[in-house]
Amino acid sequence: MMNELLIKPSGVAAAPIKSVIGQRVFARYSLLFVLVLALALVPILISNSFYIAVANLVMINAVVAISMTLLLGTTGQLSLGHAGFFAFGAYVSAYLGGPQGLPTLLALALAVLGTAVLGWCVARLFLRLSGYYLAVATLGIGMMLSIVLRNEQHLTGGPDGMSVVPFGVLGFSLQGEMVWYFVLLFVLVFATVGSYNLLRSPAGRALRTLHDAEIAATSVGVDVRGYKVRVFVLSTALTGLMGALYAHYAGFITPASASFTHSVQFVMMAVIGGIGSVAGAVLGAVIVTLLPNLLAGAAEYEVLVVGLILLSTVLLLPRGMVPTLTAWYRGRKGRKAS
Amino acid sequence: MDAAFIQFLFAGLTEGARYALVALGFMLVYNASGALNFSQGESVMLGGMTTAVLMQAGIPLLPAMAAAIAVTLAVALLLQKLFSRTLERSGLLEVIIMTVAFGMVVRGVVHVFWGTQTRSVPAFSGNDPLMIGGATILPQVLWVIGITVVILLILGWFFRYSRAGRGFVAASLDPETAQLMGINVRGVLMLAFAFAAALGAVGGIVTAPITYTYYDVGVMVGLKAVIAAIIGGMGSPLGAVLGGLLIGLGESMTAGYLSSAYKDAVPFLMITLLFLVKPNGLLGKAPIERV
Amino acid sequence: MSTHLDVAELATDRSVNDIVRVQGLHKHFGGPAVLEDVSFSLCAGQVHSVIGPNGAGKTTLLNVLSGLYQPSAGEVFIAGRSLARLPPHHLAKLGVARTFQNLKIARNLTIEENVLLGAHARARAGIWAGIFRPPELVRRDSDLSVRARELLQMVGVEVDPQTMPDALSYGALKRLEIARALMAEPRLLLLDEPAAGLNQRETVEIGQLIKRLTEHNITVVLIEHDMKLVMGISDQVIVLNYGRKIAQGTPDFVVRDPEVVKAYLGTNH
Amino acid sequence: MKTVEMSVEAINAAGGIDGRKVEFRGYDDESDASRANTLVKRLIENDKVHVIIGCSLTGPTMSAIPLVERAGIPMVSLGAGSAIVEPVKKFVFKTIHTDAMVVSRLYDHMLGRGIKSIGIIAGSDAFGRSCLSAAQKLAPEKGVKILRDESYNAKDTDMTVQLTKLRQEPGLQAVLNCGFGEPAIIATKNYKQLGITVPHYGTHGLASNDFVRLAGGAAEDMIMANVSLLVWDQLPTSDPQQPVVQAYVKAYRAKFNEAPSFFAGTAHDAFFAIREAVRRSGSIEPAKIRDAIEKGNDFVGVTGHFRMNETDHVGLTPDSLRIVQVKNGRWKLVEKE
Repeated sequence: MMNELLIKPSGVAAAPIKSVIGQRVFARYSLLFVLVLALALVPILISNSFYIAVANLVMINAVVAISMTLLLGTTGQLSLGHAGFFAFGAYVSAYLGGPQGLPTLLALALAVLGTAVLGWCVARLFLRLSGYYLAVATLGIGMMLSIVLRNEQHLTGGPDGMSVVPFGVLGFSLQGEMVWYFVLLFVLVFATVGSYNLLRSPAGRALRTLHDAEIAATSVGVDVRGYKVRVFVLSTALTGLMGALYAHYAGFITPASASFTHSVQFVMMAVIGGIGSVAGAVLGAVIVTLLPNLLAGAAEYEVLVVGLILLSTVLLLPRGMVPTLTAWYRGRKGRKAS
Repeated sequence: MDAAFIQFLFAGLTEGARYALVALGFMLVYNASGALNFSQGESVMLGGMTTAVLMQAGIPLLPAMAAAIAVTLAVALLLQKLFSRTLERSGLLEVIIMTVAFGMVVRGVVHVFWGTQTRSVPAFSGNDPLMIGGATILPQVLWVIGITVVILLILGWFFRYSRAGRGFVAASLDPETAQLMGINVRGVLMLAFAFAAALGAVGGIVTAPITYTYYDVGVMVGLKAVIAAIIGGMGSPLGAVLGGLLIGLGESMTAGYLSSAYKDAVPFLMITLLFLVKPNGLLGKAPIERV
Repeated sequence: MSTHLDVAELATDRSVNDIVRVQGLHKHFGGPAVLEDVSFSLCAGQVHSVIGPNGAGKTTLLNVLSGLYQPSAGEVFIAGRSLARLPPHHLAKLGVARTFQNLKIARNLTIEENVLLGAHARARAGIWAGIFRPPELVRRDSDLSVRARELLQMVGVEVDPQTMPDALSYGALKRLEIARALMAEPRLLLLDEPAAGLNQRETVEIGQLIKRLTEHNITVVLIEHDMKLVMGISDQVIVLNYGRKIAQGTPDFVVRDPEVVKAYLGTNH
Repeated sequence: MKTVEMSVEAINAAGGIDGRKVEFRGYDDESDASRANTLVKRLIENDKVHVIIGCSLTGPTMSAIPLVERAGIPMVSLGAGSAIVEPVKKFVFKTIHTDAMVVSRLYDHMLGRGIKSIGIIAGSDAFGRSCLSAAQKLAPEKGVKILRDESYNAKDTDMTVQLTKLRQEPGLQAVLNCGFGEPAIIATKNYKQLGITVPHYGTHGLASNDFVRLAGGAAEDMIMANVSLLVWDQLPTSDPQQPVVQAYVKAYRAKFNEAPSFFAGTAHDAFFAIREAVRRSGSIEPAKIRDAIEKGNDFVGVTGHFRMNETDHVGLTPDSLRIVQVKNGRWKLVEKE
């Protein structure tokens, strides 16, 4: 109605706009397709299964980093307790699949559900807090979880940790780095495409607005609190899923997985690569996961090096690596064109 | 009061004093900038570690202390530069991350140069316990409590009566007006960082004979102190002290009468419960929401 | 598309003539009252300006009308619906859209996305839909994006919509906000100082734009300091002074009101 | 790690094991279980090692066990926890007494002195928990009564509260400290500070020279069970371990100019066990090394006399633990009671 009334519809202008969008989408997906194909070939080309193991860790961390990006990069909520949710998913799945003898697929599903419910409770209780308060509240939740994990020995094996049964689907047990590589690659691709879609969807626009224009969002009908709760639950559930997968993959978990340091690592992954950028989260996960392995011979430098990288990212590339590089690349292309 | 209770009380006060000193540091920086310095706990570590290292090299207590405070101050002033820059260019979120990273760098440097081993600082006046109400107390505990009280009195006097202190309060209440009135707001932030660092360093030094010191001693203290500051109502000096003492006492009483295994959960449980009933802390004021 | 049709029907239905009804509105923030016993009705499809000296409570009134503030006392009806205990984000569903005096633009969204945000209520904005991106969402979103570009052209923002809003001038950002509000297809549009910071030519253009909106049954509530603009395009003017309504009527009528001259124009001369 | 490096150098200098040079890859797991898990993967898959020494703590060892079992690489752990070898895992060995042995030895010493009712203060970390549960399991067998157990966390700085509660227990005759590191030192200090007079027992986790130095006078009179390494100069010449220990300490001192910790001693024995196994089997195939470690290993190490078999992957007995006591800031061997 308004279309016709307010201005004359410019049919000529409308058509090219659509096709431009179509082209761009195609270009993006084809790039992704090539990338996935290349990644799928990696284990065939590399026979050293230690590298595959590192790749698996990277992928697990990358998905958690993406879940962090969904939170931090959209609504700007900082969680310093994501390791708690990771460990919660891990332990629930380990406990239900191990001592309780549930099928691991069911255990995994319940673990994700449980983490989502926990995330929902935390969100309902604390999301009205903003800034530091949310960070400290999540920190508190994470800390308490890790203390409980350490002390409830009969459930969690205490500080020694507990071993976890291998993941089985339809009588087929997932074991070996190679099998896990493909499982995790699938999860990573799904998470990447899903969050990429989400971020540029109407819901994603609403979420990203909450970072610095909450009131504008409210005025156009965005249920600010509802979206914050939903994205928090989504993020925690995804983290819980990765925790559960990690537990079955590694075959062993300890309360250290819920530690504050681990939470900070997740934040770092999301920040170094670029707050709000899915590709940045993946890059951040790669860096943060590989560093300790590169420094394995000189572990005493690790805290320093990791700290320096994070510090210089925040100071020198405040938007993170990927967005800064993209902007630089675009700028160069722009200059060349003109 | 039975002897055990007094014993728990002193244990709680000693821990609480340390949390309170660091919480004050959080609060000073928050008041001057509206942002939190998550590496505040490292000043405790730096103070204690530097003193311990210097004393092991044969330097007497007082010069070692002075040098330790100087080192901590120097690090804090460097941090302040980065802090202001991040706050101006980016935002609160980036400041949190920057200070966490800065803390890692400080820990990392200490780790590389001084290693991970535990170090000790000798007690100021011997290790022979005193008997108080049937409880046995180390003289160092009295030093900790005494020095904390003295520091609090000095701070109280400074903010209430000295010119610089009043300027500080004015600037934290209303930075723009204060600037118009000729108060150097940047200087105020520097002062806040200096005070915060000195408080942490002193806290680290006086408690080192009791708690020992090692490269990551500051992490837990920092986390608990930020909780203390929030419990007290961020921005209120009295609240920070109160929060620190409450956490210290809460921990020791929980260990004494409930479960020592769950003692560490106390501050986190306290803050979670507090957030549910009084999100602005005990002595904090609710911000007025304006569009 | 159902809301779209509803709006169209309601807007042509002349029985709902008073789109806004305010009764005995009080608002205070713990201190002295910012608004005191304000009552008025606004006729649909007209431009209504709210004027008054600084601190008269104009923006507070706008915040109450857009549901961001709850009244301390009194009632507000929009299209016959009371706003009491209505969450602020529901106002958009009633057809209320607004702009802000000190811009509220999402800096991490592109210009186009900022405008698209206005259509939040009409878009498929569920989280799951966002993740799985069904073809229907894609189709609807690309329709919306065509519309967003048209609106940008209409308000005169003529840079690449894919760029970030940082690139825009202050005046262009103001117009971007108007485009965002129009994207919501409102029947009540609240504009908070749209001409502030604009040059002479831009102000005239904005005036023409606002006037054109009423031709399509959009009711405009305008807060503005530019008297020439207000007098030129308003059908009705409400004058506030120290939180009280001191006059309401046509521009000509209001200007002649002695109390208005004393309280408002008098202080200016 | 230094010990292993030293032994590797010595062996290679002497022409290797049967002419095979030993290559060594060492990583620091920072006592973190998931880190250990990755590093062990790296050792197995990337560095293609034939045998692994470590990890030095129970938690990290436990996290690595599924990996070595799957890969069939023998691992000789230096972790104290009983869980490592109970139940026996095919490829997992260790060259350090289990905490159960240490506790059992201490219980014997207590009973010898007429102590039947004790209190325990334990760290909430893996070491403390494992030690505590061993103590709880053994108590009824030995006829010792645990009146109360208290715990402390890794970053705790004050244990007077926990110790006060132990002191209040009527009939308390001794306190066993199941912990290591800073908190255990603080607990020891607090113990003296509170003026608790009943004997204070510690496990091998505390038996190091650093501990005595850091605890200052507070460690005086504390009784522990530990390997002979600490009192290497006090061993009687009749003792079969005496020459082994002396040779090791002297070599270590000469190289690093410091006294070896008991951890270093266990690493020495682990290396020795592997060296012997390779020599006897004449093979570097992991499976063969494993079999050789399990069968026929019978040697006197720094830690004790090892005799491993199918059901015992430690091969030590409590006998090789010495009761030592801190006297005038030095470790003193307590004669057999």
